[in-house]
Amino acid sequence: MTLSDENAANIVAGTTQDHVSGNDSPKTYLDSNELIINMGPQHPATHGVLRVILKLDGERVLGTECVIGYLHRGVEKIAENRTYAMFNPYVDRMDYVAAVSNGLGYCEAVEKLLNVEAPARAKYIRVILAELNRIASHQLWLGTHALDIGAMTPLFYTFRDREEILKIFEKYCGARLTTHAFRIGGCLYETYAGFEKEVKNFVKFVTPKIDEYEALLTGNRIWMERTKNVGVISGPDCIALGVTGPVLRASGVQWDVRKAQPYAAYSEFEFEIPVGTTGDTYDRYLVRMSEMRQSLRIIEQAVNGLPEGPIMAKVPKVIKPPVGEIYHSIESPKGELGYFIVSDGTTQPYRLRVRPPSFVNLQALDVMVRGLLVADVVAVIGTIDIVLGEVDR
Amino acid sequence: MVPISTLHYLIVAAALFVLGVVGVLTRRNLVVILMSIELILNAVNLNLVAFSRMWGNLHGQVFSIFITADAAAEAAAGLGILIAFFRNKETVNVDEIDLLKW
Amino acid sequence: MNSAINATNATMAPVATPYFFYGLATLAIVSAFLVITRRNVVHSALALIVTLLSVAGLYLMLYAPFVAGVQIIVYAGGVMVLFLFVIMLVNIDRSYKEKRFSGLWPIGLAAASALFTLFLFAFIKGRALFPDRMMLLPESSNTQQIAGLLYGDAGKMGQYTFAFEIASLLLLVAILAAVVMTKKRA
Amino acid sequence: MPDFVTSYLGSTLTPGEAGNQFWALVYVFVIFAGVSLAVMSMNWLERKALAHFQIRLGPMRTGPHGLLQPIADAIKLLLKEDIIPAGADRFVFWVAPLIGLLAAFTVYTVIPFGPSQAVSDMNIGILFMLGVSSLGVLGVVVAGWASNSNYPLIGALRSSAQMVSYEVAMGLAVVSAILMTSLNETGTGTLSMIGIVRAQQEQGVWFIFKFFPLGLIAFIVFAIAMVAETNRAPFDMAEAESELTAGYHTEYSGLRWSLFMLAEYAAMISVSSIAVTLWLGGWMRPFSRLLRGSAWDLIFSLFPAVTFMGLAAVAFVGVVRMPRRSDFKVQKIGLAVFGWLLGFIALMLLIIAIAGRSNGAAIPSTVNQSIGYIYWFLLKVAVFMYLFIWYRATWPRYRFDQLMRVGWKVLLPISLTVLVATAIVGILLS
Amino acid sequence: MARTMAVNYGSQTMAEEIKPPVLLSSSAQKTGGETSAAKAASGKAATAKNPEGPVPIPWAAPLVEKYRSQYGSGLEAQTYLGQNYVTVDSSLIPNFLRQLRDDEQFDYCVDITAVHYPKREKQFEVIWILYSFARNERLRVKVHIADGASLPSSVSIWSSTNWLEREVFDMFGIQFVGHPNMTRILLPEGWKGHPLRKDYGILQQDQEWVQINLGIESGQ
Repeated sequence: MTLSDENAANIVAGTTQDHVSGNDSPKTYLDSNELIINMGPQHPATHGVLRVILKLDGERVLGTECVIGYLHRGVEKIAENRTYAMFNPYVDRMDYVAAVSNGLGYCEAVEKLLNVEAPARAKYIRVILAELNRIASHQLWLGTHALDIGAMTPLFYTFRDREEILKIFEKYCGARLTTHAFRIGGCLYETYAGFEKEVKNFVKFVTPKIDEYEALLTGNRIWMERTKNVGVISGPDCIALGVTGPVLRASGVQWDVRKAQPYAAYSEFEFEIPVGTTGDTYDRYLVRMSEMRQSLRIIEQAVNGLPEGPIMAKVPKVIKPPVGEIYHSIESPKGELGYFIVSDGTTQPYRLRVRPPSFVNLQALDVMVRGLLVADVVAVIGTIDIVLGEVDR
Repeated sequence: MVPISTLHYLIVAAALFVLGVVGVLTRRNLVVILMSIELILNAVNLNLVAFSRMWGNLHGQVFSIFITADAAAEAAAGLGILIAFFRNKETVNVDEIDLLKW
Repeated sequence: MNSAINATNATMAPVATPYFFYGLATLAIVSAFLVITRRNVVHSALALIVTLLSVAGLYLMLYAPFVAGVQIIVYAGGVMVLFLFVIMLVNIDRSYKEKRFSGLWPIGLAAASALFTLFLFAFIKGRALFPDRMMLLPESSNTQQIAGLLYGDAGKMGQYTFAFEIASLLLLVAILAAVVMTKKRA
Repeated sequence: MPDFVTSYLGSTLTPGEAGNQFWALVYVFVIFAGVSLAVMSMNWLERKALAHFQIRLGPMRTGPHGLLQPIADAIKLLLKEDIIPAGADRFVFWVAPLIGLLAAFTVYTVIPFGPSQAVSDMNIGILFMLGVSSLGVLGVVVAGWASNSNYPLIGALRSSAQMVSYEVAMGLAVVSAILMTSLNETGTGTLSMIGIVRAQQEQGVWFIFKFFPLGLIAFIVFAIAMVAETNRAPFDMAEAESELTAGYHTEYSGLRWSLFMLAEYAAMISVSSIAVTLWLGGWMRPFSRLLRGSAWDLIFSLFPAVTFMGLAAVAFVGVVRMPRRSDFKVQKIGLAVFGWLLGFIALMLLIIAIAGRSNGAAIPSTVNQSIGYIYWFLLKVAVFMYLFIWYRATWPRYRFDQLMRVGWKVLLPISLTVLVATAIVGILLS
Repeated sequence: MARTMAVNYGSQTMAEEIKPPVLLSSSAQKTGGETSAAKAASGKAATAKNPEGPVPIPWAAPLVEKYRSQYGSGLEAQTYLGQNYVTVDSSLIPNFLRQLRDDEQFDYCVDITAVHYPKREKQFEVIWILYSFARNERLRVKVHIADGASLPSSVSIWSSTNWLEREVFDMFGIQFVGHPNMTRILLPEGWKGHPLRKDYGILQQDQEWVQINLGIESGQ
């Protein structure tokens, strides 16, 4: 569906009738011509500056077109003009609700290119922080998703508990959101005094809280009616569309980069990959809820087994990876986050490509919302869990 | 002041009736014509209730309830026809609804 | 006849009945006039609502509270909402540009005036036919008595029970008709 | 004092029935002021309660614990620019909120706060209430149309479709309660609001417990339908900001918008009053059959005073718990004054409750009784108001098609079944 | 000629090839256009000394053997740091990718991206990053194409490539023939140039925008 300028102008004005539908006879809108409605970029439920153009038959969605790029900052171009270390903070600005994961992926990719390995303790710290961040990201997702569907209260509960995670981040590295927690070769900061205790306390604190969220939503009839069989996508469809992360797992594909191609210290921990069956919005919700629990499990193991030792590998002061290229991907809260780095042997990446999970997952929106009602679009946008900073980069 | 008698009500009802008739005969918009019919039915209702008061029994009121039910049915069916017309002819103008088929 | 009214006034003392009557009657007729003259259909509908409510007021003055209640619920709350719905569904923009009245409006107006003259003539000539009296109707048991007529009382079938059932059938048919006619053709 | 003032105090008729125009006018003014005040305090209460549900504090700055927030809001709304969109139908745009407001307030004429504490007791009371409250739909439709904008129009059509659909289930639930009033010696029921409560009094049971579980089911159907009828969560399509349409009052601002809100809250109170009257025994105190005797009467007549004492205590606790800082001084004083005011009311109620016991006392016992009636009625309504807030904090929003489905395919059959069952059980028992 | 280059693209050639900064700065001097990218790159080039590191080694696997026998010299398989990639001739593209999906179970196209080497004759290297769930294995497919040349779209093979190809077009200007909607995705419709090309100057773009939209000489 392409839009002419005239159509676009109409869309901005609100609604318009689509006369491209192939009906020869002039018909009125009562007779269900296609209606084009614009959602966003200024819309409370599009989680930022996503603009979705909906093609409707009455209330039913015939098709969508996403217009993205409102938050495009040219991260990949910036990377070509910064040294490896200088670019590290920039990745935090992509998926800003899961900055730790972004940094983890980037640092590991460069380490791989440099052929160095972070020390065990650094890997454990990385795992702890990344999993904490996964919980924080899922909590933020849950709050906003529930708010989209009309449940106000979970938002406040999740933000209260996410605050505890941010406090740990703040104590660890001084920042709450864009943490810049890791460095190439390990971690810059040693854990602060009482870190382990605080993380353990957090695990104890948040476990009943997750049950609390579930008490509000899981068995709630309205919640079930709004999410069950809404936005269904099958496993093969997910794979064809490149959808990863909880969305893929909710469709019954048990695949997680942490298990399939373990990075950091994930091979040392026991955890399960929760999968759904039907691939609807409710399953995605359940998968994310149990993912939070699995993350807590990993955190507990990591904190209990946190090894002593250095936290920084031997990395030259000026990072100059040898000529070559590397693709490295991790399981971010949204899905597979990959970095493809081409080095020409200088201090700056010759080419740095980010494989953003949100961007690829958002493609599935069209498949998911076809045939649903307009109100479901909001629920489906929420359930894909996109962050526009990552979609647009 | 003159006490209000049945005749007063009858005159009001007659005025409403005639206004309804004028609406049906002169307006072109089908919606307004249907509304004018409601006016006529109301005038009749008013007559019936006034007579009911005059004779001191409730038969008139019962009849007015029947007419109200009838008016509701008429409105539902009439507006259904109107929507069907509008869907096919894109008009609610009675002057343009003059074909036996479309 | 005066005595009948006075007898009514003795038990229940409505405030200045004639003023209320004239007020409501004027309101009803003026808004009925607006119904048939307004170019904008929504304005017509609003005016019709005012007419219906004033007529409901007149029913109350005639000691027919149940009919007044039915008038408010069915007409103002139901039928008029339906009308407004339909007006909003059909595009009324065109009606602004069109002529309001049909080409035959002088004939229609003349016929209607003749009718009104006939009515007045009948009223004046037949004054004697309408006995100038007001019977006192029991207001407090109005609903019960209507129910007696409609549904029967003390095990007996009411006078209008059969008619009532027919009316409900009529409504059912109307509902079906409306649904069938407005349904999209597949 | 003139006779028309005092005669009512001892009478068992409503001012409307007795033709007492003075007291009827007094009631009209009291109800108008009272409902406006109730809406304002409801506004405050909703924000505070919702905030505490959501581990927030809610308004805290305007007055002690934000008590002056509704006043500040009212001033803000009055001073806001009154925008009429270009291309809007100015007259209809102007008149639409008034229709809603009129419908919401007219209903109060027949609400019985006590056996004689109502403007009038209409023979067709409940019919009148349902009819007039259904006029509110007109205000909604017309507001959406007059805004000359697509979203309000769609929102208005949705809201009104919702209100009209739920009216059906609501009406049928009401009919099953009315049917219960006819279960007496004469076999005639009543549509009068006061008559309905009297019937519960005579049968010695609130209709919610009548023919268990029929009365309860009818009550639940009504309780669901009334939430939908007032466009409140989880049926608040009008406020579904995260969805396509923001509702019929999208284009309204300032005073006009506040009139819609006033109408919405007034409608909430009035439908709660219907529920209380029909199923929860109206002004009757709980256990009026079980716990009888003058001792129990005394205890229950102390309830109003105790309630106000409790409120005063809460206020004083609030004063004590405020930080000991100089910048809280004004707030402390304000809250203390508020507490003393509540305490004073409590004292007055206590005096009336004690002194109004005997018939020969300076205060007629009817005053004492009417305070009891009004107190119990308002307490029951307040429970419903709290439920409205609770719903909003707990539940997600229904989708529009689901909402219609619930109305037509769930509530309507249930209420029809309950109606038929009530009739059959009633015939079998009589 | 082109084919041999592609085939010979090995360790040594790569080390030589990847010195775009030198070329860039010289070309920049030639044209007189000073792009910030070129400037930065030339500054870097002075100190750039290729550090020693692992080099790609030929990758021998049944998969490679199978397709080498089919396509012969049009296919070169290598592995670097344990990551395998296959460089193929652009003429093989839709068929080879389809075979990878259908016969080798590479059912998930992770990413498509490109790298710009302005010095080379075939300036662009387009890379498909594939993953096979069944084999738990990643594979990169590389193609070299010249500026202005186009590639067949692989949307019919993996629907995930829809937006990814659009992004490559947006950033590099590489057309994918047969794509349902080959338009810009991240940048606005009227954008000039393709930003991730090495010769794309941010400063120029910026100044042009300022001159057109604000009517001033320079935004700097």
